[in-house]
Amino acid sequence: MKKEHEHKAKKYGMVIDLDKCTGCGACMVACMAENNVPFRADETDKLLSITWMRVYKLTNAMPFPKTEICYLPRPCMHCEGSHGHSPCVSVCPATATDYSEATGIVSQIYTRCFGCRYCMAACPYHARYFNWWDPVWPEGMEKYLSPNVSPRMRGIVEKCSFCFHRYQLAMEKAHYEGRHGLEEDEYQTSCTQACPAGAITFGDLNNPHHAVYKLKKSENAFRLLERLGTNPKVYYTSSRKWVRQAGDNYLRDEKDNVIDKSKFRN
Amino acid sequence: MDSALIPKGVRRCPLGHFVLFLAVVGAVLLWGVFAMVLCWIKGLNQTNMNDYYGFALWIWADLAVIALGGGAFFTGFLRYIIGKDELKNIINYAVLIGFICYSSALLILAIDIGQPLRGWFIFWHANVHSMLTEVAFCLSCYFAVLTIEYIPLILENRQADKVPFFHNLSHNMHEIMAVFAATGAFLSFFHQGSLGGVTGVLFGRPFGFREGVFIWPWTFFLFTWSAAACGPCFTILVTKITEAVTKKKLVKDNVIELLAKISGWMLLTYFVAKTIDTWYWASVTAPSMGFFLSDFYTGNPLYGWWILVTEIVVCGLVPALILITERGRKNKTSLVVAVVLASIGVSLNRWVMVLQVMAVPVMSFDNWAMYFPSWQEIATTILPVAYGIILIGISHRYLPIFPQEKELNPVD
Amino acid sequence: MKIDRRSFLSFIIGGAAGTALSPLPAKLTDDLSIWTQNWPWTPVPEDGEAIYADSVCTLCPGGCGISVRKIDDRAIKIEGMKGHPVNDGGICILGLSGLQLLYGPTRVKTPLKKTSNGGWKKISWDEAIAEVAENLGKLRSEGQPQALACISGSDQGTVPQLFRRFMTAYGSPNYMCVPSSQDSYSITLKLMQGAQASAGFDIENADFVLSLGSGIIEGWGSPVCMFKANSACEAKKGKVVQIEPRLSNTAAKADQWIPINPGTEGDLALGLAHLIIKDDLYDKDFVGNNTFGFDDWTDDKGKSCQGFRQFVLENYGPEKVAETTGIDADTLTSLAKSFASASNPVAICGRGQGKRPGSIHEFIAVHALNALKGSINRKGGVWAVPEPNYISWAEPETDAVAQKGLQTPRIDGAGTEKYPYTKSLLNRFAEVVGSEGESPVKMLFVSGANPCFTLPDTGAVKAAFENIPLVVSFSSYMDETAKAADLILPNHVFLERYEDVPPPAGVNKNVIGLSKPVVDPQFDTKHAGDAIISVAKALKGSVGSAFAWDSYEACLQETMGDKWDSLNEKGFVVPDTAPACEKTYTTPSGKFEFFAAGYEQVTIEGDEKWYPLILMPYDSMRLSSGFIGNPPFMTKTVEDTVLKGNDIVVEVNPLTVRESSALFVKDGDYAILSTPKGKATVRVHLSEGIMPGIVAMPTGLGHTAYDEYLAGKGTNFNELIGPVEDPASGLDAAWGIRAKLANIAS
Amino acid sequence: MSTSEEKTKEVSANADSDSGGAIILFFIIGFVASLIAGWIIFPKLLYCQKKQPIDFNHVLHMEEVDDGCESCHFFREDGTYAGVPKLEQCVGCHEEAVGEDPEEVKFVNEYVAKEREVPWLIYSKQPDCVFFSHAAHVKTAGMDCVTCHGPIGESTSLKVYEENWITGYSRDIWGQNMSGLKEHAWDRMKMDDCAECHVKNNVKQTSVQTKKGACFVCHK
Repeated sequence: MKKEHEHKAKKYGMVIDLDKCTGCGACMVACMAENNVPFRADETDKLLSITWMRVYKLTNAMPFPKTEICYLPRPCMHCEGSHGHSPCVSVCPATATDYSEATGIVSQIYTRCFGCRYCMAACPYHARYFNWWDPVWPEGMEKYLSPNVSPRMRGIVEKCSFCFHRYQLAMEKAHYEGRHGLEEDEYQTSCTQACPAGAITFGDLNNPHHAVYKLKKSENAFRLLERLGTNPKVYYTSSRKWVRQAGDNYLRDEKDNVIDKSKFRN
Repeated sequence: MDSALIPKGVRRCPLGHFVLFLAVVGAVLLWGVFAMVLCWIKGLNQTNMNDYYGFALWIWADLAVIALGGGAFFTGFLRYIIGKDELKNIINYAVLIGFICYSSALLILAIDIGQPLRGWFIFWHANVHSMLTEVAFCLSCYFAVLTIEYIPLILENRQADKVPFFHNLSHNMHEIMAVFAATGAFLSFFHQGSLGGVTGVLFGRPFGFREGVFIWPWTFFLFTWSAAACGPCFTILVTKITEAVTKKKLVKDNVIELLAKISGWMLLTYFVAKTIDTWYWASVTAPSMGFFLSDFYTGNPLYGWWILVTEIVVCGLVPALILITERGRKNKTSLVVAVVLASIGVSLNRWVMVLQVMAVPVMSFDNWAMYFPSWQEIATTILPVAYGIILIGISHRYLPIFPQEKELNPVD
Repeated sequence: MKIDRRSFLSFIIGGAAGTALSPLPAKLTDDLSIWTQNWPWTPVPEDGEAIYADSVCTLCPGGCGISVRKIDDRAIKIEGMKGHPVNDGGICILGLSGLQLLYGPTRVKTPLKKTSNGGWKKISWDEAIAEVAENLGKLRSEGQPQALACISGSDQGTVPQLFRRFMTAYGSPNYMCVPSSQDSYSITLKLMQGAQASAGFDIENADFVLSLGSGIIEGWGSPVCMFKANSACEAKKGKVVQIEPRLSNTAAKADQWIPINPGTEGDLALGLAHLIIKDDLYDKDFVGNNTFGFDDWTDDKGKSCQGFRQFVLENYGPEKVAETTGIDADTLTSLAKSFASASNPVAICGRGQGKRPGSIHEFIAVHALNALKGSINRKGGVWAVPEPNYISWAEPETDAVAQKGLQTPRIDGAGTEKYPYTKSLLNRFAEVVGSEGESPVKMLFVSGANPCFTLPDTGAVKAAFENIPLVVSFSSYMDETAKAADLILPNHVFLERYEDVPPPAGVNKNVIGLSKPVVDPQFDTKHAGDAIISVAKALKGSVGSAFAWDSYEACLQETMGDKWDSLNEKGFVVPDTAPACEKTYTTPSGKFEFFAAGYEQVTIEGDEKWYPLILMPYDSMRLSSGFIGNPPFMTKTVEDTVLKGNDIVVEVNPLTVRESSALFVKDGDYAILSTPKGKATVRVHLSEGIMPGIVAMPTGLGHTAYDEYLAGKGTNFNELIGPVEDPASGLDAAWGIRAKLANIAS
Repeated sequence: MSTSEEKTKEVSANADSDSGGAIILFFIIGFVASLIAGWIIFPKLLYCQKKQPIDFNHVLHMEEVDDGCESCHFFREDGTYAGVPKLEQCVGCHEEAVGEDPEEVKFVNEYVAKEREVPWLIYSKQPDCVFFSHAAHVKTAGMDCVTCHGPIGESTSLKVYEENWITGYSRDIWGQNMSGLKEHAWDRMKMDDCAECHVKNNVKQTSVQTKKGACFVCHK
């Protein structure tokens, strides 16, 4: 029984092809529109702007005209840490954030969270956002809010859930049809679906038949801040060395031989 | 007018002066209360915190007051467990300062959380893996202990003492105070430590993260140690300030010197431990995560090498050396300099372990984040100071806080 | 027994004990926290049945299929439609934000009439139609039907055509469309291929894309289609080379970015042609059999003329071109070689999103490159996509007044001898109308356009609008033009209305889409098609009888004929007629014609002495710079190196600052940006990704209308630039303007 | 030590002689009054009573339909649960009044004729943060409606709906018993009740933190 359960456990993850990402921002809006993310008149202070999915702009810091730019979309990494002890999950004093062994998703329960923000301090990716204000939609605009994701109140932390409600809805359909599991593509995140350049692939990292499994094993694959031991479930691929190096911190004397990252991977 | 309430055989300033004093400090207190109410009603957008600074001035204030309030547990520990009997002459004041510090910490926490009405979830839905849970439990328990330690003091008020029940209660509580002191010391060792653990366990933050033993990172022990070292210094400092304000000698020098000497040795050993910790972290822990020490102290307008030197040498080694030498602690000026430096040192350490952790960029493409508190944050942080001054004022006026006062200031 | 203090105390203690043993404390604590979990002011979206409704997005000319997720009768999310030939499930950032336009505060909720003090008065539709008809009637009775002008966002589709028909029946030639680089392309195709067509690029199947400043992944043409094509091209190891002075996103994603002196793109194309011809690398088969004017030739009168080959060999040697363009000769040579050695190379121009037309000479030079490699009407090349022909209404009958009016010359001079191929010249509008004196336009319709924001020299455009006695806007939103109008007849938003969607711009996809109502109209709005039909009917006479349809929907159904059913069901039809222009040229020679003279650069406005820098616009996917204003979600994604607070941020190379004597700024500092057309306070972002001497400013900001989420943010680039007339087409060819950056204090 | 004890006794003896009776009496008065307030008055004050717009007879309807509860409370094709029927379903039979019950007449006149949805008050309404899958419970786990909803199908009339003033919750979530004790599975619908059953049946006990149910099983 136990064995079968383990066999069925999924580990949802994402591979983002940075060569394809154009920095258009569709993933950010797809996420906001899907997840009832509020907005305010001035969102230019990015340290106060709730963007579960944020696209960072990286440069190689070379002078004109050798300058290069790379965009890097950053959802929640859904870190596994070691045995599910992601940086944020283990510190939450009220069990408002949790790691599920069945899906590998780091959940955030808005009604449990009491806003101590310890998890934000713990997350090196700044994937967690605090509701500094009450969410307010201009009159009439609350009509587009989705009932599948509950709007957050002021004073609590929120973050990307890998569109978990889509998993719930897909599972509900599966239950109704008498199935016990999901086909790989029944559950996709909103950003994956929207990306016009097709840069995001989402699926079960444990499934050797799924595209993500192959992609994460690519030569060019890397994860953000692997050295910290956060063990993230979002992989990136880039054919450019400087981009892969930007994914982590290296000491000066390491810079040249960091491409063999196998020692950082588990 | 209030002479009936004032302990026998001591002199106090006229009631008018005292009320004026209360009014002035009370105004500051009200300003803080106003800011606090604003934060509760309008939410934490009243602060300058942001998604990079989830922890900021308040958490620093929390950590700092608890460290400074550490005089209560450590003096209690020395008095009741180790048996340094002279310290009974300062223990009352240490307890009072501790009580003020801990109640302030709880108040600040109640403002700091985004959903104060759900604050009890930390107990009800506790996650035992979280350092903050440990902090919450120990903090509340120790606050209860401090309250129990403070109550007999209140009951010793001249009027209260007249009630036989209160008199006996107070007496009996004194009898068993050693038990509470022991409990308090035990709890304190833990929560001072777990406050250190709060940052030390953050393995996503190379600046704060420390290795350690079992579930406890080295900061766990360093925090307890530094609180034990600097808490009594703060007690001495407040005593000296009180003496200066009341223009009276309240505690005998030998008591102060004993405490100062112990603090000095604690501080010196802490300095050694902290240096080893810093060295190990700088040369092993941080590099394994891809960071040089210089990454943490350069490339930003505030957090430079000066902070490391100030914290460890200027506010660590220097006061330690002053306090362990007899001449140093016997000289009034150097003693005060030392306890001031030690208090600044521990506060600076807490600042670094909270604010600088937030400031240091971790992702290679991220930037240093700078922060300056809003007036609401400042007001609510000053609020406990005002409250503390008021409580000290009232306690000093009406309660026999300093057992040696009568002897040192005979009334003609 | 007396009740004293102790009894009272005892009562309290008893009460406390009792309370502690009652459910009150626990329940109250619990309920209070539950209250915070369900604060009445935090909205709770109502649940219901989830369904998807398919439609087509018309927020840009991209023509993407969309699936709108609905809960009961609320639209809650717009997604890309899977299997749609244009976007196959993909969707852009603007399309995703569409519901914020539908439900947003910027909607005009009822017909509005401007009051004498500048406020707005709600009026009924009957009043609105009657008012428009009355004024139109007056103008006609004065024998001045040509004093009515119309600005339409596009020329294609039934709604623009209904407006055009109205103008004809009414008797005014002054129907104008908002220009884009597609207009320049149409003229190019007309001149070189004789085709009445728009240009469609098959990027997907190209193996080498030479883009001269076109933002192929920044919204050029049909954005999502281009994104997908670009990804497909790269997946097949195709190469993209981006030529422009700024490291745009397209440049960043391209295999190679070559910065160029702006405005010299035509020279580069001819320089490459030189190298290709010199090394005999061109497609001899195509050039030999299908083109005219490559070799020297003799005209009818026996005069010998220089051919393209000789022309470029003589005039565009690599050294000279290297000097003009700032690209060194080696790079030019290798670029020419890569282009020529590719099997399906394609060259594309039209800067940024291609929203601005350009120099015809430049377009012709670039198109000549495609001809040299035979990349005309073939896989991976440029296709002349014939204009859609599904609208085949009988010409309206015109009465005497109309006929007389129609014979008056167009106010903008389009289609005259000087500019025979140009359909309309909206860039001349402000000048023609003027800011004072009697305006030749007495009444103006604006539909699907926001000229008071998108036209260059916006200040002059707004002044011209002031000078027109009656401006009628058909906008759904309170945009700048609606704000400047006297009457607003608000259109339904795209999610509330039927409308045909002509084939998407810039790609060779022959798809006709149908935009369908996904939700009921939210406010008292009316389809612009219905509004114009109603106005016509109210005018009666020949104008009224030109609009025999009962409603717009009836008109659309009749127009689509047998396509209607499948359109309505699938949301799109792919007409089986293949692009008709394949391999046929309707030029005088019957072949593709090269041009061998008269290539000249467009000189931008401003004196270098006073304005040492060049200000150029840049387009971004995150900023809608067309007639639709940025919805809040999009503005939220804008980086703080583009907009900070309400300040616009311009990009400048650090070298520009170092070499300037008037500018001492650090990254993020304020400066004054001035051009011959205007001044603005900006913040400076020092970026290595831009050529020294250039100031790059984002487009799409600086709205003065719309809501608090958009108005007052940044500066409108169009306020700082004026039009520069292209000598060949009359269209606006300004790609920038000379400018100065100075410290605020100085 | 002994002296102080004696003194205490003495003191209390003194007190007794004064007003000891009164003190105890007042203690009892306070104690009983607050118990009454907490157990009886407080619950009455906490909940407001609301009447359903139409009284509904489940028994009557159960006799008429073939499929039991699912005849009216059905699943949609995407597996979601439609819950309380919309007017659309009722109109199938009630285009006109079928009987003479005044409630039915009211229903037809007020709602059917005016095409207004009936604003039913849902006893088992869960807050917005809850994701509850009927399909998982009914289809996969094979549970009966009664397990959570109780024998509501055997009712001939709708009980009064009680709404918590503070939280807006239906009384049935906390349950009728103020102490929070329950007799039947359907007596309460708090999170702990869901969790209890999930633990018992080992449903998705995949939380790393608690080794119990992961949060995202039932929350959205």
